Amino acid sequence: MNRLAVQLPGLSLKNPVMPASGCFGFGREYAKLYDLNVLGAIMIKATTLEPRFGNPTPRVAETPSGMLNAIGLQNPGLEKVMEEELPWLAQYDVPIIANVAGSTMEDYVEVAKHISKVPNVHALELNISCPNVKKGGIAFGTVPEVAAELTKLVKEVSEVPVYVKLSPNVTNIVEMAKAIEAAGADGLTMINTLLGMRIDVKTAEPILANRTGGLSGPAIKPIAIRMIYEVSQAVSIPIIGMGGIQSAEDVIEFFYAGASAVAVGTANFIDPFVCPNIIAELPALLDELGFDHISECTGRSWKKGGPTVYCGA
Amino acid sequence: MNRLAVQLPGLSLKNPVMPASGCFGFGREYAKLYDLNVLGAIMIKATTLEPRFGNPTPRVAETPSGMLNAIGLQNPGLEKVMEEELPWLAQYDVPIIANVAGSTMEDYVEVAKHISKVPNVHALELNISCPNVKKGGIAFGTVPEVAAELTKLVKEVSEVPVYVKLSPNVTNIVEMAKAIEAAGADGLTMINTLLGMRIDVKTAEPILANRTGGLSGPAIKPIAIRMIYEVSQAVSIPIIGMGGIQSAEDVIEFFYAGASAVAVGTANFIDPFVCPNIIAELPALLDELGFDHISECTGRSWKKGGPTVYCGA
Amino acid sequence: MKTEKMTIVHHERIAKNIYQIRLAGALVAEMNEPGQFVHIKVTEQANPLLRRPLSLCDINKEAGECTIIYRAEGAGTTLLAKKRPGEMVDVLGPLGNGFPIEAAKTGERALLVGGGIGVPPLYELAKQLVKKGVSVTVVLGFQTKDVVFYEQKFAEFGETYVATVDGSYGTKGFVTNAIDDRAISFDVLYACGPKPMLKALEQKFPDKDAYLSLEERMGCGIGACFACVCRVPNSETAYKKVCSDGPVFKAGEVVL
Amino acid sequence: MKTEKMTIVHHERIAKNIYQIRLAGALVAEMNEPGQFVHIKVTEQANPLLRRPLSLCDINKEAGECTIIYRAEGAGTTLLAKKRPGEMVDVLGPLGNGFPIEAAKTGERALLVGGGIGVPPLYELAKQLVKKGVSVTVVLGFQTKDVVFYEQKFAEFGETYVATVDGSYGTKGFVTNAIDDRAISFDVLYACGPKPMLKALEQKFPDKDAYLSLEERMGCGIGACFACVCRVPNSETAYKKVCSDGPVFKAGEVVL
Ligand SMILES: Cc1cc2nc3c(=O)[nH]c(=O)nc-3n(C[C@H](O)[C@H](O)[C@H](O)COP(=O)(O)OP(=O)(O)OC[C@H]3O[C@@H](n4cnc5c(N)ncnc54)[C@H](O)[C@@H]3O)c2cc1C
Ligand SMILES: Cc1cc2nc3c(=O)[nH]c(=O)nc-3n(C[C@H](O)[C@H](O)[C@H](O)COP(=O)(O)OP(=O)(O)OC[C@H]3O[C@@H](n4cnc5c(N)ncnc54)[C@H](O)[C@@H]3O)c2cc1C
Ligand SMILES: Cc1cc2nc3c(=O)[nH]c(=O)nc-3n(C[C@H](O)[C@H](O)[C@H](O)COP(=O)(O)O)c2cc1C
Ligand SMILES: Cc1cc2nc3c(=O)[nH]c(=O)nc-3n(C[C@H](O)[C@H](O)[C@H](O)COP(=O)(O)O)c2cc1C
Ligand code: FES
Ligand code: FES
Repeated sequence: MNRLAVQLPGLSLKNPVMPASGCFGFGREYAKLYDLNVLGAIMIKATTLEPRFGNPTPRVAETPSGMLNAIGLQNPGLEKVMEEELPWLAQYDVPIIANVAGSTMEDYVEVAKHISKVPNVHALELNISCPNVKKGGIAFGTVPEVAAELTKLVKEVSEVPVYVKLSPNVTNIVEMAKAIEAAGADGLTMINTLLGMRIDVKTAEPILANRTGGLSGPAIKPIAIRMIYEVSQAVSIPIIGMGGIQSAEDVIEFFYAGASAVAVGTANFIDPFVCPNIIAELPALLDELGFDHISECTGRSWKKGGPTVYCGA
Repeated sequence: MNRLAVQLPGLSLKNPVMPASGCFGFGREYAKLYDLNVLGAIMIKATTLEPRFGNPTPRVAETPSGMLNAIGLQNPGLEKVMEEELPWLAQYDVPIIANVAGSTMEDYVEVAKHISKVPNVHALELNISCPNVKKGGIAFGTVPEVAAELTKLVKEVSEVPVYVKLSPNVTNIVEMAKAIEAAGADGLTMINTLLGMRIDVKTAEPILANRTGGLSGPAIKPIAIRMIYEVSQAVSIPIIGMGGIQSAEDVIEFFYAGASAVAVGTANFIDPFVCPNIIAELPALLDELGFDHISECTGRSWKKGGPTVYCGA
Repeated sequence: MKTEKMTIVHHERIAKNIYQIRLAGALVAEMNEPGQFVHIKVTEQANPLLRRPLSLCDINKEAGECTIIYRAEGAGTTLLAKKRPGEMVDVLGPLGNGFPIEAAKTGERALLVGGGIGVPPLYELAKQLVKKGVSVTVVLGFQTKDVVFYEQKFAEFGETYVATVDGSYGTKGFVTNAIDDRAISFDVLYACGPKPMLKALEQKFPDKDAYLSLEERMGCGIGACFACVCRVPNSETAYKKVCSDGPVFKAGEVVL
Repeated sequence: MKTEKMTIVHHERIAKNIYQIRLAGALVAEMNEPGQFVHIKVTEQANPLLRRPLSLCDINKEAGECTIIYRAEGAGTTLLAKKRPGEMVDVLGPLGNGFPIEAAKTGERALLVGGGIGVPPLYELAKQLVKKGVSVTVVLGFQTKDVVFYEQKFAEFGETYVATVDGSYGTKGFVTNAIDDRAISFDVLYACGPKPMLKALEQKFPDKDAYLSLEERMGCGIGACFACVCRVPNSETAYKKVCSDGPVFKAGEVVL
């Protein structure tokens, strides 16, 4: 038995750890450092219909235990991603989750229709929550009805299961999740970044050229855990959790909260080997905690009546 | 000229630095460490109509560059605060901002009516955003109409200016701020804590007995800065800023974002002398940055056409 | 009570994950009561953010030094364990109210019971009691042999018994088993350790004069944040703060 | 390109807030091009979170050591400055594409222009050019006298001029003033420094073969995060990444 193997809609994962969208490009750089075949899946950089340059620089700023980014969805566009990036990734036996973004519903539908036909794309991840694009982005991810409609439209055209990525910048994340589930989403991924800002003390100017940006990294982990804890108890579709994961222990914490798989974002920048390292460490941690299989951990912080958890203390 | 003196509705502050509510009790403990007269003001612990014990322990948990708390508004109740705590604080020449909380509108009104009569209470701070109290707390701070109505009712009975403390756990902080301004608030304080959670990897149990808690400390600073930046451009009442402040530089960053004064919360636990230290360091920092008076810094990150800022690089 | 950057003069691993650190500084002059603690910041960075409460294990006024024993387990204590002599740590203290020496009269017998990392404060306590002429019996409980420490040091003050949960050293079982085995008699009980141990002692000796040191997660450590409260019997709202009213309470004073 | 915990073998302050650090490790075997950089994590904690990009200043293959010179200013570099010989730092590298030595032929003249913390990578460059038989002239610009460093070290390779903005040392003004003063002639220009300096040089010598090293805030440092892009002339969407396509670009290749 593979203790780390996880089955999710469209995704048969050898392990539940994957790099998060936007933090791994299309895999080429990390492929120089290690064999991508060790990964459970890869969430590629957001793809839009047309190529985008994104925001002016500086695009990143450091914050306490976190970072802000305002990349602005830079990507080579649907055509190039389909012609160059995805075929290159096909050399690896790793399912690809294509992160889809756009400024209008039609954009999303168009990208989803085409990219979901590529054989190594096993699922879509709708990026309705990127706080960096002024037009549309924010609204899709913060109004339940709009998110639901988008989900429905994309589901109609997609040839693979559709995961919707939730924005944490909302009053009621459970309401969002339920609306999206009702609209037919196959899974949720959460959380995207929190909207933040830093100002240079010397110049009084925002450090990011875009002024505001998305906060990621360990700083946001407690917020991600809380939201997954709430949402996983309210929906029955699986959750791929993310937000500040740096270690195998963090992965277990996300599972306990209610995740069925996880993505690692910012931590790739700090330790490019973080994904393979976590994957290698998980079995020993499962032993220590007394689990046979990682999926036993899902939702354990709120599931009643399960077997007593081993307590090391 | 006092370079740090700041005038706000009801508050004539010798400097703009004050301990944040809940992080300083009623001042007695810190009074053993330094002379409270150095402080710009003191925001006392939330006061409710009746005494409250609060939540079971553990009530705090550490997170990356932050902490969660779920104190649950423990306090001795209006009567004791008025009879014991405020008279004791009257020995200091420091204006008190009374943090008011409750489970119903009537609670708030009742507390506000009485506590605003105490001579050393120069302003009220309505805690509509504490995420720990299940009944009411969340709704007051997340529904603009409800927050506005509460503000109006409290304004009717309060003998001193009313500041409303915004919750960051909302989709649209500007909408909240505008509704509260329109309802007659004299100022805003922001931000309260973000709702978060941590789970113990060994036991799979949430670390906080209350399960979720409020995230504070440096981790939330970029979120506070962003929200103050947005709100200060949309309202014309002053903002007392807070969220992760640890240093004089942080204070300036909050001013640049749009704050007219600041409060220091969690940092008091790490360095009990942090408030007097920051106050002592501010004049030299103003010199270095080329400002005569700290209020020149307010909103500088978005105000156009001001004098060019000196750049040290 | 104040803050000071104290200098590490000695730092040593004395059992598995258990470290003994000796700190020098002016703060030592203020340290008097066994059972008091200090609140230590192990880094100047924002992470790990909070101070860590650790008990005074030995106070050496002449040398201007104090000793602390701690288990390196989480983020803060693991960082602390890496510090070398000559480096500084930021100490806030001394904090709280310790064990009352006056509760045991000269010539009386005191039983000191410690569990795991609850053992350290009993050392200064034993020292002060013996100095006063109180006769001391010590029972120490640990998980397993690897983490046993200070048995010999306590033996210098009085009879010392050890229990380990897994039986790998001393009596197999809990401190209560070790006490039963010997039928130890005493006038005053002092104890520090995990809550289940304190509860068991409170139930076992309902009529004795007993002083229990509690542990609770802390924010400020000085009484301002209400993080560390415990309930007072027969009241809905009454409370005590472990950090400033405790950590030592008379048995029955608070709800365990 | 890989990660390694390299050992600090030497660490020294060489001017106001300017430090020189020498690191030993197997990674040195992979370091070849002047102008390449490493990405350094100065703490195992989550704060400061990101790595810091710092240029290779000297590569000593025989000793298995490399030297870096940096200004201690922000959170990360201030922490780095506190590290002592014997301690380790986590290094990712070598990264990026450096200055092309082959652009200058044996016997030709190269002008090396550095500004502030853009000076360090020119040292390894000068070394390699001189070794190849290229004659080297060096112009270094600093804010003020206190932060001038490595003038003598460069003087070993060729004529070296210094400019300070406040005139407290060398020519008063910018590197361009120093160049004007001497009417320096050259075949190939190599420069590293703040963007305004690079722009001034690009405008001043539009027809020269020039190579400019850029700075940009970085996330990953390896080309994956799109943090560090710059625009390519005459295109709406074309871009280059400073970390993996640069940091050295031929003048005109990217929009400064
Ligand atoms: C009054 C008092 C005296 C103590 N004396 C000692 C002593 O002498 N020796 C010793 O080894 N330990 C002692 N402890 C326990 C010690 O404080 C914790 O083991 C330590 O804080 C854990 O920190 P960490 O970095 O290892 O763990 P982390 O898991 O990184 O800690 C995270 C947070 O939880 C808190 N925390 C975790 N465990 C505990 C705990 N058991 N009690 C209180 N807070 C906790 C930490 O202080 C920190 O805020 C004492 C606790 C108290 C309250
Ligand atoms: C390719 C390259 C080579 C460099 N080589 C050197 C060198 O040899 N010596 C040297 O002293 N400096 C060099 N720098 C600049 C150096 O990276 C920054 O000075 C340093 O990162 C600042 O870190 P800090 O901790 O002092 O500042 P902080 O203000 O704490 O930094 C916060 C964040 O901003 C980033 N940042 C701040 N300033 C800069 C900057 N000027 N350039 C890029 N990122 C910045 C940091 O990397 C960090 O992510 C180089 C930069 C680049 C891009
Ligand atoms: C530099 C950067 C770029 C990102 N780009 C995308 C993106 O294109 N699409 C997307 O859905 N999320 C994007 N994200 C968000 C991450 O996928 C992830 O949800 C978030 O960073 C939280 O995880 P982390 O804390 O592990 O980074 C980006 C994050 C970062 C830091
Ligand atoms: C332990 C603790 C208790 C708090 N209690 C209150 C409270 O009673 N009323 C209130 O309005 N805010 C309360 N807060 C929120 C703070 O006043 C402040 O808004 C928040 O912590 C952000 O600031 P900081 O990051 O500087 O702590 C509390 C925060 C902490 C950490
Ligand atoms: S720890 Fe703050 S009151 Fe005890
Ligand atoms: S720093 Fe990530 S692409 Fe250059």
